[in-house]
Amino acid sequence: MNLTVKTTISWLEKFDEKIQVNKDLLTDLDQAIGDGDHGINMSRGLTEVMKTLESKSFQTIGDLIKGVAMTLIGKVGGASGPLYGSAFLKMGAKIGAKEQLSDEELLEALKEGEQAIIQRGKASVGEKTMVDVWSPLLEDFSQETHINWEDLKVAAHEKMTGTKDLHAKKGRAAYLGARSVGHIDPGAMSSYLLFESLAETMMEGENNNG
Amino acid sequence: MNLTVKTTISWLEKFDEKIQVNKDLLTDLDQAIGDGDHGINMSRGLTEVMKTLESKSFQTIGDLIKGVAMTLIGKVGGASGPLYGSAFLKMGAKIGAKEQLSDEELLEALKEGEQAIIQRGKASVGEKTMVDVWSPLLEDFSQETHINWEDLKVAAHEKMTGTKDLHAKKGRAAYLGARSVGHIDPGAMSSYLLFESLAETMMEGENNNG
Amino acid sequence: MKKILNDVNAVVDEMLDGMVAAHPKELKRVEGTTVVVRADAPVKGKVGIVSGGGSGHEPAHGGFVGKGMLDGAVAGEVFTSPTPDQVFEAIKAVDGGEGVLLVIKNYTGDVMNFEMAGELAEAEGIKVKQVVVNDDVAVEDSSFTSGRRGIAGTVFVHKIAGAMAESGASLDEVEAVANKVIKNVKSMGMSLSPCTVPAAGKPGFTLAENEMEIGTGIHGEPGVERTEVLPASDIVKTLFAKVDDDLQLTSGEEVAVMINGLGSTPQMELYIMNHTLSKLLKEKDLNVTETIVGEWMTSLEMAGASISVLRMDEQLKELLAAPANTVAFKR
Amino acid sequence: MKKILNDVNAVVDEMLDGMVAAHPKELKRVEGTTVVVRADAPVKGKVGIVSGGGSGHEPAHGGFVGKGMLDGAVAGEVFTSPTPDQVFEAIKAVDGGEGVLLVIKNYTGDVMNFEMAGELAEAEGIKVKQVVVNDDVAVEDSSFTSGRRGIAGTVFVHKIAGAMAESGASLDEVEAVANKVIKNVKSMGMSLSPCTVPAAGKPGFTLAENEMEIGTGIHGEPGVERTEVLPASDIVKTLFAKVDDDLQLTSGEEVAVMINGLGSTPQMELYIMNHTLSKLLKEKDLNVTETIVGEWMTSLEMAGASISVLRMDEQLKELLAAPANTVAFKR
Ligand SMILES: Nc1ncnc2c1ncn2[C@@H]1O[C@H](COP(=O)(O)OP(=O)(O)O)[C@@H](O)[C@H]1O
Ligand SMILES: Nc1ncnc2c1ncn2[C@@H]1O[C@H](COP(=O)(O)OP(=O)(O)O)[C@@H](O)[C@H]1O
Ligand SMILES: [Mg+2]
Ligand SMILES: [Mg+2]
Ligand SMILES: [Mg+2]
Ligand SMILES: [Mg+2]
Repeated sequence: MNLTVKTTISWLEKFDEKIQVNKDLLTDLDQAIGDGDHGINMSRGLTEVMKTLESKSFQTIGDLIKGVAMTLIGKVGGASGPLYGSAFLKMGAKIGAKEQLSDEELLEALKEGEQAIIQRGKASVGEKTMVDVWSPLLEDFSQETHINWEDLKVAAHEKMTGTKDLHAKKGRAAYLGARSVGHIDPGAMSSYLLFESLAETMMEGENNNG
Repeated sequence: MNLTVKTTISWLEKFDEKIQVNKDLLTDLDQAIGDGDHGINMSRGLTEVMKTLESKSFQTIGDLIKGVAMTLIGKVGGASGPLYGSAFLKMGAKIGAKEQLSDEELLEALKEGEQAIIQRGKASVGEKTMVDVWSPLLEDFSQETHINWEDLKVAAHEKMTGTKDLHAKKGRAAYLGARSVGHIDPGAMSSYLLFESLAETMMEGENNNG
Repeated sequence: MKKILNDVNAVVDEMLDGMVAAHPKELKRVEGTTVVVRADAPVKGKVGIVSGGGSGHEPAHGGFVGKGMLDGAVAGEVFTSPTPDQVFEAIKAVDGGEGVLLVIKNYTGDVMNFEMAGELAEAEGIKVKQVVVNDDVAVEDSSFTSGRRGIAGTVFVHKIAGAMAESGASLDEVEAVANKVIKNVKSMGMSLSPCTVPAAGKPGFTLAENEMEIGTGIHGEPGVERTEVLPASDIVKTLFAKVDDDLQLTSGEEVAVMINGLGSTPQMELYIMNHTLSKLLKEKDLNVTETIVGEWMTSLEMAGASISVLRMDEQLKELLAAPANTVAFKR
Repeated sequence: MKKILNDVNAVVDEMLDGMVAAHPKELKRVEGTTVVVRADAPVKGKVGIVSGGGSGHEPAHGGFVGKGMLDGAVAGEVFTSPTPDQVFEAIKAVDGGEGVLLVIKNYTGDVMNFEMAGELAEAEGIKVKQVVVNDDVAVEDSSFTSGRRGIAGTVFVHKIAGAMAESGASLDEVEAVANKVIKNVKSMGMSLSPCTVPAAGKPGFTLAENEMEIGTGIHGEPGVERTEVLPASDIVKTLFAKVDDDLQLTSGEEVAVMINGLGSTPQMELYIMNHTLSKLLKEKDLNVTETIVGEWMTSLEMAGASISVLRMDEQLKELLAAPANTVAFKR
């Protein structure tokens, strides 16, 4: 199924829902190895994204995603604000005036987003950040022309839980040194929710369209 | 039995012991309706009194009691320091160069102490302070030439517990208004210990001397 | 009890030592005492001002020693009035020949101990006057009891009497302006949690998770009323209503206000209180000449705050704005 | 959670409102933002200095806005870096034509958000430089990680860079002296109890009644080691040893020190810490030019404290002693 403006909105709505439901979980994860605000930050940001989507209408996926980026940059703060914000900004720029995206085009856009996160945050794979969901996940699917969304969801979940065993080198958890091991990275969890939302949206779309 | 320099010292030693044993109780009572330092204040003061008694020798009861007064004034602080200090100061002045005190003379000296407390603190009977032990107790025994110390001890205990039902008008407990009712006044408790120590010292002396 | 300390019986001594070590240009300690005085004390030809009380209210009182405020501060044990001999040492150390004003907070112990010290000083030929601060409207004002407590409003007395003394005024004049402040300043506080006197080792009272106490004293004395935890705006309205009730402020008047944290209340919360307080004052058409927010008269690590309002006139405005250079209060 | 507040989502807005209402002569708020600037901003011909970060560290950073320190402070949500647009607003509001220095505490979020703001400002033709404070020696200094955190030592950067800017220095000169301070200031903290972010509603970590944490960050980030509660003297020795290890102080050197309370630690305990610290410094034959004790960079109502040591030279001495007139820090 191609991604459209409408399904992009569904994706973001689902992401918002999941963030709100998991707000306390994200906060708990961040309390364990950070400063305990990741749930609050993401919840505030997505609430604002929903307001943006309600108050404006977007003709192209690129504009929509850029609008989301600006809201995230302006409302989330912390480390995750600039990271998600930059990711969406670059994704939006890549997508441009398109009204539909094939799986391949979507993967390319997501890859742009991943690069933006790495550029902004300077973290590499294995440093226990959201990068440990984005990079290996997109790597796994980089050759696909048709994504099996169930597989992607499962893979994203694996990457997310995989951060548990890592020793943090970037972000606040790095200050904990070895004590960071044994906890899932909160940003990895919110990134998982992002990909899970996307996968579920795409699967619903496929089911509806037969 | 007449009070001598030696029995006065025994009295003070016993008082010190009781204060140290009841330090937490006094503090608890003061926490309920005051600021929670009465046990600490009295404990510090009596520890210093014991040091004074060790480091100096006194020829007369008056000098001894005055020495105690100066230590209390200089070491207790709070409301109880000036009150007990003034009481002992005036008692010492009244006793003067005597080396022995009959029960009558002792009662007279204690009466001076009571007057000093009232003069310094301006509290009357019924205002839930140490005055509610000193005044009615000395009044009860004012006609005696030979004190029954067991009776005095029992009477002092009664006066002390009697402060429980009073509504405080002086001291920190007064700020509590009606909420002060139901708690024994800490200064009444320490005053009871003072009289109890005196009574027990006198009874022991009587037993030893046949 | 969790505290950063060594020996519960040495807290006052070590605190004073650490304080004088930190501020050698500003403060010195009278040797062998619990008294700190201005490094340049006694100031010849100036009325001296001595205040103090139990410790545990820091920065009061040592933090207010310096040019334009106090000449000396006497520290008692935690929450326990200092003894007369210590107060007497302070009086002697700051007397510059023009006499000494004692600023006493109205607690039976403080009044008695400072009074006795005054008697000792007068016996040695030092002119001494005393003023007794009783700004806490939480407590009933009755001549049948010991009356109202002195709390954060005392800092206004220190500041204004200090400026008056610095201007070269006589002991009578300094006393008069101190009494003017006392008459015109009213305060009331509340607490969300108790504090622990080190030597006691346990909190002075307990409050349930949903309870607060209105009218708590600065020594952990229980307050006058216990309620559920109210929103900041209601807390401020409650405290201000009592203060205003007493001051009877009228439209167009000028006031200075203080929001004083009791120890562990973050500045964030104090400013949130002012968010409401400044509106209330505006609604009443009062002119705020100065708003002082911070921790001035604390109660160890108690959570809570008090509000003080001082009715101003031209003289008080000038004196409050006059320079002060103390460790904790600079102007 | 017991706090004096109205709406957990409005704490920053109400705080800023209450702050500006309290200090209208000193501060103004850039309308519609979480930025407070000097009442006279922008100061023509002077380099502007902007700092900020998450809220909950009061008096940092708004309390340091004023002549001789910061020109503007940006407040994020509690413990959350402010967003680039807010920082950009601050830059625009304080730029007096000579450019703006951003003083950033080294946290990934702060660095990224301030950096993005700097990019926005440069795109509009405003000269912007940034310095990143990383004084916390509790954290390993490694180029493979995000490096050390910025904590209380930041206040020295504010004060000294602020004095330099006030003197009319250029943006490069102000940047240079800020970096000199950063290179020479090291800090380390500890905590006895956690703090609660209002919107989170529960403490950031838990400590048993007999536990303390060494190396805790100012956002309630867990520290580097948990021990039983140590006496004040051992706490100070532990913290100072780590700081000294890094600074490698040698006999005869001059230092300025700061003992910073994290929120609910009474001043009494901070001075008790200095009782030991001043002795350690003397034993090492170090000359203390200034000791600053109080709450400067807090962590809401956390109990605990940090020690900062700044190696001095003539320039730093002069700039640290220069006048400053901010709400929280006056010289
Ligand atoms: N340098 C970085 N690169 C990529 N992701 C990072 C980096 N630093 C932090 N993160 C991510 O951000 C998350 C924390 O976000 P959040 O709690 O909102 O911000 P903050 O750490 O400023 O409080 C971490 O769990 C991690 O996934
Ligand atoms: N005006 C007074 N007259 C007589 N006794 C008083 C007066 N005020 C207080 N007291 C006594 O002092 C006791 C409290 O002593 P303490 O706790 O040591 O001092 P403080 O009240 O200053 O903390 C009270 O329980 C009461 O018995
Ligand atoms: Mg976080
Ligand atoms: Mg008491
Ligand atoms: Mg007391
Ligand atoms: Mg954060």
